[in-house]
Amino acid sequence: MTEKSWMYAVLEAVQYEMRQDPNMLWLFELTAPVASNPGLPVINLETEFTRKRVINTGIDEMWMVAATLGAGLAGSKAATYIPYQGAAMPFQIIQNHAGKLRHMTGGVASMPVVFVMEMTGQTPGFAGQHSDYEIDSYYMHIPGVKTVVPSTPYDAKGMMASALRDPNPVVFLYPAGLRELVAEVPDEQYDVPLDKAAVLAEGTDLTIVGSGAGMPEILKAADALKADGMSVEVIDLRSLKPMDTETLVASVGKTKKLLAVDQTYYTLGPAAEVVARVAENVDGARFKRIAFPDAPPPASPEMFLWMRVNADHIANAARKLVG
Amino acid sequence: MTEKSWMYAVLEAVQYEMRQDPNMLWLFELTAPVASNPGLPVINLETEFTRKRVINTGIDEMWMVAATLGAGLAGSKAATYIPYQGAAMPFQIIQNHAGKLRHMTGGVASMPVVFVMEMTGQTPGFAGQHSDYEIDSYYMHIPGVKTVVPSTPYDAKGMMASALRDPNPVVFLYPAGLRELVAEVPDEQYDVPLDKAAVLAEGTDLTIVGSGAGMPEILKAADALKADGMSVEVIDLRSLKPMDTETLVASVGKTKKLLAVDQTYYTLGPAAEVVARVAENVDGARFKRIAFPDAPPPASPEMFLWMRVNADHIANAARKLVG
Amino acid sequence: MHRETDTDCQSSEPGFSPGRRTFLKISVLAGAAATISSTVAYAAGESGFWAKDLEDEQLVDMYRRILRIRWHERTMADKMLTDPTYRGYNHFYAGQEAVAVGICSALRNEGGVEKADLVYSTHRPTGHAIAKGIDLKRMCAENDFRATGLNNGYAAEMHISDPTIGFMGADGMIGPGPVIATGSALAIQARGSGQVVVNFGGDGTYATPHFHSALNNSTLLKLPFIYVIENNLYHQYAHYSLSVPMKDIATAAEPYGIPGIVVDGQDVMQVYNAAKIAVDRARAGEGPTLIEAKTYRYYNHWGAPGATPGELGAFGYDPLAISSFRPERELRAWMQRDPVDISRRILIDWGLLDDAEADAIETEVKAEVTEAFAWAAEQPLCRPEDGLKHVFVDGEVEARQLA
Amino acid sequence: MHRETDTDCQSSEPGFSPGRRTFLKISVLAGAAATISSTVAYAAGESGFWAKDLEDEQLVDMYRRILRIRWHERTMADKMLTDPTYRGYNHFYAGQEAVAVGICSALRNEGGVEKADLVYSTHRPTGHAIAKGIDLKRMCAENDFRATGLNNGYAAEMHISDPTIGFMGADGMIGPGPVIATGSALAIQARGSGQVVVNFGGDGTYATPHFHSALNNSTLLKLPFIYVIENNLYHQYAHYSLSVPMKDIATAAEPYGIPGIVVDGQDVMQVYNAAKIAVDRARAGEGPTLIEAKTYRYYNHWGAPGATPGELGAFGYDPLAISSFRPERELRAWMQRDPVDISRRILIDWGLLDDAEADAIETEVKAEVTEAFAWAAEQPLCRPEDGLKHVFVDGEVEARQLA
Ligand SMILES: Cc1ncc(C[n+]2csc(CCOP(=O)(O)OP(=O)(O)O)c2C)c(N)n1
Ligand SMILES: Cc1ncc(C[n+]2csc(CCOP(=O)(O)OP(=O)(O)O)c2C)c(N)n1
Ligand SMILES: [Mg+2]
Ligand SMILES: [Mg+2]
Repeated sequence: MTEKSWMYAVLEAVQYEMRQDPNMLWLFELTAPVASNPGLPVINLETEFTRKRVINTGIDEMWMVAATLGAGLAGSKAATYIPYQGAAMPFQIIQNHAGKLRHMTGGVASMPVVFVMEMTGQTPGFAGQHSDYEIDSYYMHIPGVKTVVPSTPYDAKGMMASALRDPNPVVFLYPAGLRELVAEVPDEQYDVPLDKAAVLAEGTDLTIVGSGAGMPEILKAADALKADGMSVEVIDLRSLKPMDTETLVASVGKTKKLLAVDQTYYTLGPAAEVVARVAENVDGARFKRIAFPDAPPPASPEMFLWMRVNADHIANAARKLVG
Repeated sequence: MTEKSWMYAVLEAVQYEMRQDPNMLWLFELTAPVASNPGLPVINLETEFTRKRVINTGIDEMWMVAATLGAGLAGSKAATYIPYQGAAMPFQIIQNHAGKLRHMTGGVASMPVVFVMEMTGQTPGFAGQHSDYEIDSYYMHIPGVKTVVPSTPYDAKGMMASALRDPNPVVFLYPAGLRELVAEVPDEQYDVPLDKAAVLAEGTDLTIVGSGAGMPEILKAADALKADGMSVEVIDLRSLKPMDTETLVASVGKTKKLLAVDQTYYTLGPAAEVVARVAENVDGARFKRIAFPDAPPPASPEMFLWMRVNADHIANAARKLVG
Repeated sequence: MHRETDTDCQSSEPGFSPGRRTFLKISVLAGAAATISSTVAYAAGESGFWAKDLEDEQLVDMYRRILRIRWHERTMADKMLTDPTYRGYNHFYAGQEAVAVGICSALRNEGGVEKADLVYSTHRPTGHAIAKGIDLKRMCAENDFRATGLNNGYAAEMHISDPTIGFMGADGMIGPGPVIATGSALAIQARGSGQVVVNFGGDGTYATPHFHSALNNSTLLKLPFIYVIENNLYHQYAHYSLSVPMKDIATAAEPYGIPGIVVDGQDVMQVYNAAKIAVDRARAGEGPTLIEAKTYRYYNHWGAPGATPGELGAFGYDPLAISSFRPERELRAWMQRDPVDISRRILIDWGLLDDAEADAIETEVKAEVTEAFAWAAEQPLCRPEDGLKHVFVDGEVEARQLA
Repeated sequence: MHRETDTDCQSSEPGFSPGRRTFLKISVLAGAAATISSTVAYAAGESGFWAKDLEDEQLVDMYRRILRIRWHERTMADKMLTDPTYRGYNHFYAGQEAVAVGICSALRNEGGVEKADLVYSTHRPTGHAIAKGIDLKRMCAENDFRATGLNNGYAAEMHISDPTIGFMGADGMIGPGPVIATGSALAIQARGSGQVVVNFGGDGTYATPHFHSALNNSTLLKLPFIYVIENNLYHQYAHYSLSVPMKDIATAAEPYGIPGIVVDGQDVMQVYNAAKIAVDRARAGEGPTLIEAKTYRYYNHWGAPGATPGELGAFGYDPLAISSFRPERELRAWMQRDPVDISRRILIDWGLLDDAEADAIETEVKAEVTEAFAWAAEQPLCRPEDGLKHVFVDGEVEARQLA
């Protein structure tokens, strides 16, 4: 057990699997699979496994994903890291091929592949294409791929291990805003399931549900609300698809109040699915959603920071819902 | 006022706008812009407006959409008809460019463009890529484009006219399963708004909400339920984005029961947004969703027809919800 | 944009096939492919005529597979035209048989995805599948939506696949297939398993953005990848000149610095020869090859509209074809260089078969095909609830259409 | 895959620029572009040396615009390095100025999207924007996130645009820009407005699937489209040989049957000449041209890491560059053929300016740039709520972050 950055923890999981499986491939574009961490050996997949297995490509994310899929179909485990700028380029390959091939072939196609899709760090100042946080919605509607989004270094490593061991295609959403988070992470390989939400805090007055890059602000808001005397249950979805309905329903069955939070745009963000699933299963509850407005992120930090959901927005919404 | 097929009615709207605007372009791939209707002149945009303005391309839907957008940016109105097989190919162009450019340029980019996105006819036997009905979800999350899906020849013509006159990019979803519907359609050009749901039947016991290719089965189910003595309100969303919350909330405020129906997969289909919006605004209501399972459509008609939502499924769900 | 109808293949003498020895001489002198196009630098003839080295048995088997495809086509067309209870369909391949068989004859067709050479097919897959050695009965059952079909009734024609023979499957989308195929080649290169990946694609695939991606990345990484373009002059209802600015798509290989071979797609020996050159190159680690086979399909784009039961080809216009018709004379001219006739004449000419033996093979194949369709028709239909399976490796998804 | 560092441009004598007359003779004899590469068929010299026909005023203006870009760069770099309160950023263009200015000098830069020639830019846009004639003050304000900026603070550097001068905007994505640009060319062709569309793209754009799409469709439709590849040898942190299998990207034009011109991107007159040929061809309805300008950027990919205040270029390694470093000597060798020096020497050599006049222009430009940054810094910041505007032409969207 050592303090590790998210980045390092994830690459540890990848390195372990690549050592186990001499055929496994890693495809990247600009983000070299290199990480260092105080007190630990530098991980450099490119030098350790050579350019035969670690492939640096041109700017063609469609190819990266298609090639990863093709490697899987040929019986080799493969994963690719798509930088956020290219995160929608391979959409059709995942939607129409990775997501459908197993079913369309009656179970015959094998696809032990992981698509690591970086999401922007939502850094102020970069605008539109470089500050959005929207691909969670697009990828979670696709049947036949598992779409997950960890929010802690521990989950990131464990879910990467699980994803690489899963025989199904996994879209592993990777919020760039979290990659410098540091936490205690075990040195050995371990699994975190790809279909279970995590209850991060238990409470009875209100359930707050979010995912990925939204979690740090939710936890901050929960602290503020607790200080106010509110008993808040906090759930991190972790897996967007399949979504863990049971955990959500059990929680709101108890609190009768659900605040669902998205970093992406309001309309048809993951929070819509959260609210809908609970509304179908819990009678007499009250619901609220907050999210980024249905607008692209503007460059100006003044505009952007006002629009992006933060701990104050969350705490205010919670107070309105409970009060 | 004449009986017209959906296909003919839509091309009438396009023909009218192309006659008004000598710069307007139409780009197509395999579906030639030709339609005939008993008692009416054949419409053939290609011969009427020549290959200068009506462009037949190779298999490159990404180009078709990007070129349409580029024409708009250069100040020419343009529209393209993307066949369902290619409906996800241009996704990134709509998501990252058409949807963001206006905002990213501080209002400077002009985009009087329409992307007609055909959806499959959900014909049994074709499987996966040729039977799915899923792009409504992908396209409705994008900010900065209006995403609409008519369900009648009348609305199809009126919404096409509105879309072509709208200075914003419009994703006009075109369910191939409806293109042979026939109904009374005015000969002159008229507008149907791009942001209003339609209440197709009024009732007090239950609200059923759907869209596009789902509407005919919903109407059939509503008839069966009425015959049972149930008072059913039926709403056709028509516009997925912006979604007409007001109409939905007013209806469920009255009926206190909402059945939301999707042709696409359950997880994060438009029905999730419908339920979530209503749940946020109407207390004490009851909710149900039915949809295609989270599985690609299989080829076998036996499997496929059982999975696709039909009038029986809808009526059964309504009875459970009300009973 | 050139718009003349391409008639090069037709200008050769119909069905002409010189004796084995003469043939060898011609191909060595002029290059087998060079009779088709002189613009392409890398003519098959440069490397000798490899078909001569095949075992007699293999050569006869090529003929048999061509016939198997042809009779599968004709039987299917007749069923679609005459049996209203038959629900299967096909994107017919008749006319192009020599391409699939010539290519697959240069491949390893056994051992699963880890040993066999891998073939990626298109929306027009049954010819490729048969050439690769698919189980005909189970394919017929699949195309008839049967639970015991090759893919349990989930796939039907446009998605059939059988990785055990390296047939990686049909794909209903135009564009992505070749790019996915390069990924298999990448895996093969990394693990050193010595396999080769072949992607079949129509002339329609040239215009897709994916075309560049497949060629560029396979070139940069020197992958064991062969892109076979079957240029049958039309993509759906449009002549290829509407989407291709050059006469020979093979010339698109030039800037990448990889060979682009134009080959007569009606002559299975010439196709084999081109394939052999590309396969040897790929296995030697020298990288990809683009092969363009000039060919023609005898039916319309999809199904059998315009065809007559018992007759080969669809001469009636396809009612769906609004903007671009295939002229009947063009079709008839191509049929004069029929791949079945050509392969039969070569084998007779080379002294491997006599007319009676060739006829006997045809009779056998017909019976085999008839039996496959009959077997398929008796197979059980799918259980509706099974549609919830095979989304993921384990388990089922929920029946969300039910409340 | 060729991996040698491309040093062709450096082998010419540093800063060499012959007298006007000699120059003309050389270019006519050898082809201006042919000094760069002999592999490209379509050398600029074939068509004469057009820069000679420019008015003196225009020639001096080219020099002024090159300087304006250069001093915008240097001022910005210094601000980023020394002023912790400054929030703007840049993808620096220094070293490539002659490309933007040479190209835009052959274009119509007024009249809005319906009359001006249209330029599509990249993630590295400020040089193109200045060359096209953008309002420097308002651009500086935009890059500083000000409400009165060119795009009201919504765009910042990576999305600046001003359609009134035909500057269609920067684009943060690599790939789609050129394809969108062909659509503008299509609209222009259909309405007969005689404009030309230029797309700037880096060597990194070659590997995108969109590259084929842009060239193929513009060729098929004979569009007035010019694709200018600024080959600065690197895409982000990788040498272009990692994604491009040929030495000259311009050769990729060959199979389409359109001209591919390689040009010395450090010499504004040669770039102008290539642009003039392509623009004339486009306006005459003869279709697209691919121009590859060999050039180099003096700073790292983004921002000013490795740079020193007051000094041109970033010689320190970029800490973000893990896999591919730009060797310091490579950079220094390119700086010996600096586009500012070359253009200045040409004008002095041609007798249009003397040293004092050239210095005076530089002083003026510096003052203009300083003033633009100062003006920008005084502009109001954006109102948060305005972020809800401009999603659609009318109205605002709802503030969904608030309950
Ligand atoms: C992305 C995409 N766009 C459109 C289609 C519709 N489509 C199916 S087959 C076809 C033509 C293919 O032509 P070609 O590649 O020449 O193959 P051929 O049919 O001639 O064998 C088209 C356009 C598709 N399947 N996928
Ligand atoms: C689709 C996409 N993938 C990745 C990136 C990240 N990215 C930004 S600039 C760049 C390199 C571009 O190189 P080049 O085209 O040569 O232009 P240069 O930076 O040299 O001017 C990359 C990979 C991006 N912006 N878009
Ligand atoms: Mg074809
Ligand atoms: Mg570059």
